[in-house]
Amino acid sequence: MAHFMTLPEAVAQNLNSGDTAAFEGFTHLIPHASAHEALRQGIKDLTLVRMTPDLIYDQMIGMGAVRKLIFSYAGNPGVGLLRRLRDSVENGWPHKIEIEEHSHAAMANAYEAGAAGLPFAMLRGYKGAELARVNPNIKSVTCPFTGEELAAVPAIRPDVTFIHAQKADRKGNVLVEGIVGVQKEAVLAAKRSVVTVEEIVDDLSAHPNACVLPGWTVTVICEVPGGAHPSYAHGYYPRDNASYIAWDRIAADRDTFLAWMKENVLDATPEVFDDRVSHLRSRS
Amino acid sequence: MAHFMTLPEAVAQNLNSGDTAAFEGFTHLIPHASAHEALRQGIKDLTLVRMTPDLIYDQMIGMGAVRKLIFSYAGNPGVGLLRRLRDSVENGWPHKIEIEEHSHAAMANAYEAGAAGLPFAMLRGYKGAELARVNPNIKSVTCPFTGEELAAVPAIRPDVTFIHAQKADRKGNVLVEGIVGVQKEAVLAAKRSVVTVEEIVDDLSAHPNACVLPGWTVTVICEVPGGAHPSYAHGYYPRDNASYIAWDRIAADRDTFLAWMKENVLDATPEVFDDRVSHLRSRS
Amino acid sequence: MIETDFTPTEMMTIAAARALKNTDVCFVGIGAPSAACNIARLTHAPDVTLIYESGTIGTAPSVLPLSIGDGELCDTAVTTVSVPEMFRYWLQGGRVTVGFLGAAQIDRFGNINTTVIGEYDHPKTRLPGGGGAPEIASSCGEIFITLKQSKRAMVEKIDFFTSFGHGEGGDHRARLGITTKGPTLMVTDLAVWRTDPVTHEFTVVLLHPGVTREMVQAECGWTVRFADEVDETPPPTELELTTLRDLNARTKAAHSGAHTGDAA
Amino acid sequence: MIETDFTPTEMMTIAAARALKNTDVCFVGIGAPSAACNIARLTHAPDVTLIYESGTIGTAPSVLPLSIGDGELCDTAVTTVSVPEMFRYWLQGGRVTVGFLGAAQIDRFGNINTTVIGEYDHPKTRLPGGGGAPEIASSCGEIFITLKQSKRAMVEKIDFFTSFGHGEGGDHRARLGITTKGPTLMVTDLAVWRTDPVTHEFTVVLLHPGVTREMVQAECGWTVRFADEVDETPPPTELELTTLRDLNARTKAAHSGAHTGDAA
Repeated sequence: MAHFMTLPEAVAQNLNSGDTAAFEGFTHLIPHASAHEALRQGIKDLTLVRMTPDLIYDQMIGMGAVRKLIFSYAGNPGVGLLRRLRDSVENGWPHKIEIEEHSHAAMANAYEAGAAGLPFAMLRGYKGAELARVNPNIKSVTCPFTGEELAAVPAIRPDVTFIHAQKADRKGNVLVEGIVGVQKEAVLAAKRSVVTVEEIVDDLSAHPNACVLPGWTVTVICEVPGGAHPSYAHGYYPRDNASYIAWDRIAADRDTFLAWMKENVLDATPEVFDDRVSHLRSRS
Repeated sequence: MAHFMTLPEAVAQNLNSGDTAAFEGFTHLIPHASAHEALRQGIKDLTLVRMTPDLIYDQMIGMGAVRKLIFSYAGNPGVGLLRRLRDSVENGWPHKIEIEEHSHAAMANAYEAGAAGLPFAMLRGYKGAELARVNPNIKSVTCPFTGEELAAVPAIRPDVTFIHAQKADRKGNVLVEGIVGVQKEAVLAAKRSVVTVEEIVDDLSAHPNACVLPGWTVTVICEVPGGAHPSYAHGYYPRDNASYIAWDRIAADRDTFLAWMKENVLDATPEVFDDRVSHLRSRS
Repeated sequence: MIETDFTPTEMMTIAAARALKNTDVCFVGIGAPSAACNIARLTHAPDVTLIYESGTIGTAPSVLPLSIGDGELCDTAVTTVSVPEMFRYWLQGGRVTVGFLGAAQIDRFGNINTTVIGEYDHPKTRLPGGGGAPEIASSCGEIFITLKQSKRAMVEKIDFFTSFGHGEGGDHRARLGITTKGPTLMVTDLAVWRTDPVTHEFTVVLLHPGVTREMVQAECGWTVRFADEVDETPPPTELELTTLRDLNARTKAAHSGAHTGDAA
Repeated sequence: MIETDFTPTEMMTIAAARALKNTDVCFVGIGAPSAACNIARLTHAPDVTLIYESGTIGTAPSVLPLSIGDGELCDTAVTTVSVPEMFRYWLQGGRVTVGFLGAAQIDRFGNINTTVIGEYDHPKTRLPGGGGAPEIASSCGEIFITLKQSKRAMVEKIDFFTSFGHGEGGDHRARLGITTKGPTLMVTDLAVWRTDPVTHEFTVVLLHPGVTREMVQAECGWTVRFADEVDETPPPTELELTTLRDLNARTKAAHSGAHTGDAA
């Protein structure tokens, strides 16, 4: 059964240096507050998993918290490249991270296989694609009925998954609505899970077929309003596109980056997220 | 894009003798009206696919329309066995049908693989289970990462799938709510699909993550209110349990069965279903 | 308060219900288990999570469903998922602590047959088949079984291995690479049976009030093994019995409904 | 009415939009394709189905999304599915008629690189990676590509095969067992290119108004092949141009918003 606690407590109890961790979110509901808390607690040597590493992974890589990245698309969506990731991969600053790279289809299937308790996922994928040459975790299986060869990738099973969701009820049942991404799979595939939510309510009032994680599948719930900012929480506040655009400039320079991180992450608290979305709520 | 037509037209244009057909529904939303129309049109030699063959497949088997059955649980839920199925398998009346038998997990995965365009499904299944001995379509694959052996079954790809749903809008988008079973997969896995609905509306008013089949994935929509009876349509009318209980007596005797089929199916029309649920609507 | 006036079936359902813990996640098999699971929920285990294979998770029906997909299961569930998701994420995903099964035919090692009586290709009686049972038996943390005793049901050798219990006993399960516990408990209308930790044979540990060893053997097709110490099953409490009878009465009223007769 | 005052980018977007039919189901790649796909929807193809990899199916945004997962894509969609379902049922399921991709680097056979400039292990520039592209390229009925021409983007040899077009040309695609058509169309800011049916090399079939063969060659890293008959791309109609400019204006207004500056 999910426990309710503060985000600092949740991170301290569930994320260890050296862990394989997923902070999932597909554009929507990206768990920024959780990632920032992990940085404040000085967690290091992480293997980070995510289909779409964006600002938070750029930040964690730039702060030297990451040993390895497993991913399929590393960009600032609609804006450009991830400059801290580039600096690590191209120049080794602050150190060179290890990379395991897949396609979206393979990552989505690998999470799905993790949730389904399977050791691997299969897909009709990577045909003619060169990732299969550089990633030894892309293998194949043969259909025992047709002889067709299909791609195979290991299931993703994080030590801990962090997601942000709209609501939880007092029994810890979690509702995710809108663009649901791969969050349900990322939680079900993980050994532990921390879910930050916009609010805790008496009744989820969820559609019977909505994306709901029952409380007993979740380790911890933390109420962190605004915790996805500058990503968005459908029904609460829109995406702060201007902050995504601004990030490109902040991340372009190491000193600017470090100063920004000190001011906005290291010296901040989870409570600041509520303020950061206050001007956006009216546009939701 | 889905075409709108009457159920007799839809069956005439989409179901041929010799086809592999799925009339899916997992207790909820079983497409009774479509199955009855298929019997009226004298379609024969069908390979019927379904996880839970119940009354309609019992009826189709008893009427001699079925060559082969692919299934995982053949019972009258909560009532007993399927007596027409038994009479065929045990006594060859009206003829002996061929059987391909799976577990629910395998059938659900096989539909899922069909919807996903894969040639087969894999699952951790059939361990120690004797179906693997009697069904040559249960094979295995080996995980290329862990060496674990997993069960493999061919994907299900029906020539045509029939389902019943709550609503369609005028563009043919279909909404299924409540116990959604394997209907989405059964439609997406099939070459053609016929969807009967309780009503056609201007706006589905569907939750963003509800089970919706876009109009371009469906071949035909037919408005047949009550078309699931004595199964139910969540939000429209409840399950007519008394009719399920009564079926056990009707199906127990060949002559009683044939007389019932003549009166209630062969001499009936799709329009009678609306009447059959009229007394149930108030209980919904 | 202890009741003394109850039927063997009531005792069976209540004894089975007691085996579920408040923290269990239980996959409810079709038939007999449904009553036991819901009595557990309505008495000592209000937070037990009941899952039906129709996709309903955390359901809390006020009447017992006739089918495993009645509308009330969905209306009262925490969430309702598709059937492929049910079998992939929830059952195969290893999230279910207890699978609760009935049985048409069972042997002393908890192997179950619900497929055929007689030969598979030429059956004397064609039963419904396995449904969810083959993977419930291998994927759930452990398996509880409940059925009414009879020599027809409890046999020396089952006709077909629909779902695997402990096979030939001993470490047969482990030899097949199955990592879950398999059948650990059987509750009949006469007794409570636990699996021997070594041989994995069902062993009577409790006799229901008024039941003798001879009565258990008379309704069982194999030579019954009894534990060194066999106690008496605590009789139903007033709460248990009232809860069960109320549930059965609500269920009967709900399912009898006006019979339409003209369509099935 | 025909407009004569338009930019090469506007011509590119409009020419790309024209390639989509009203009955197409289009998987919209990140970046440049989004504008073309939505202009198609807002002009001649109102019923075109646009799918974004974020899970939104049949979406109809009033402004262009900055990301492929902006909220309006969900608000206006027929349905929104999970990302695993998107890649399994919808893309791999073979339901998408056209995959519309951009490209950081492309060769004459429609092979695309969005992974690295330089060596994979020691890249000069680390690009975002493939995202959905590897399987979009193999699973969609055919592939349309749109990009602004430059010698940096259109190269003799790409640094990395992120997604496979026609490989070395000819029947290379079929030899790998890929049954879909692959790239059939490329629309740049200077020309419209079709794939040669035999060599599968991109061939200029239309030059945008005012563009010469020399201008196309000047911004292309390989020796450009021209069709036997090269026509002029019909210039934008007033409707097309107005629709595009309105869309761009709405988009700009929506994305600029008040900059918070204190959190990203």
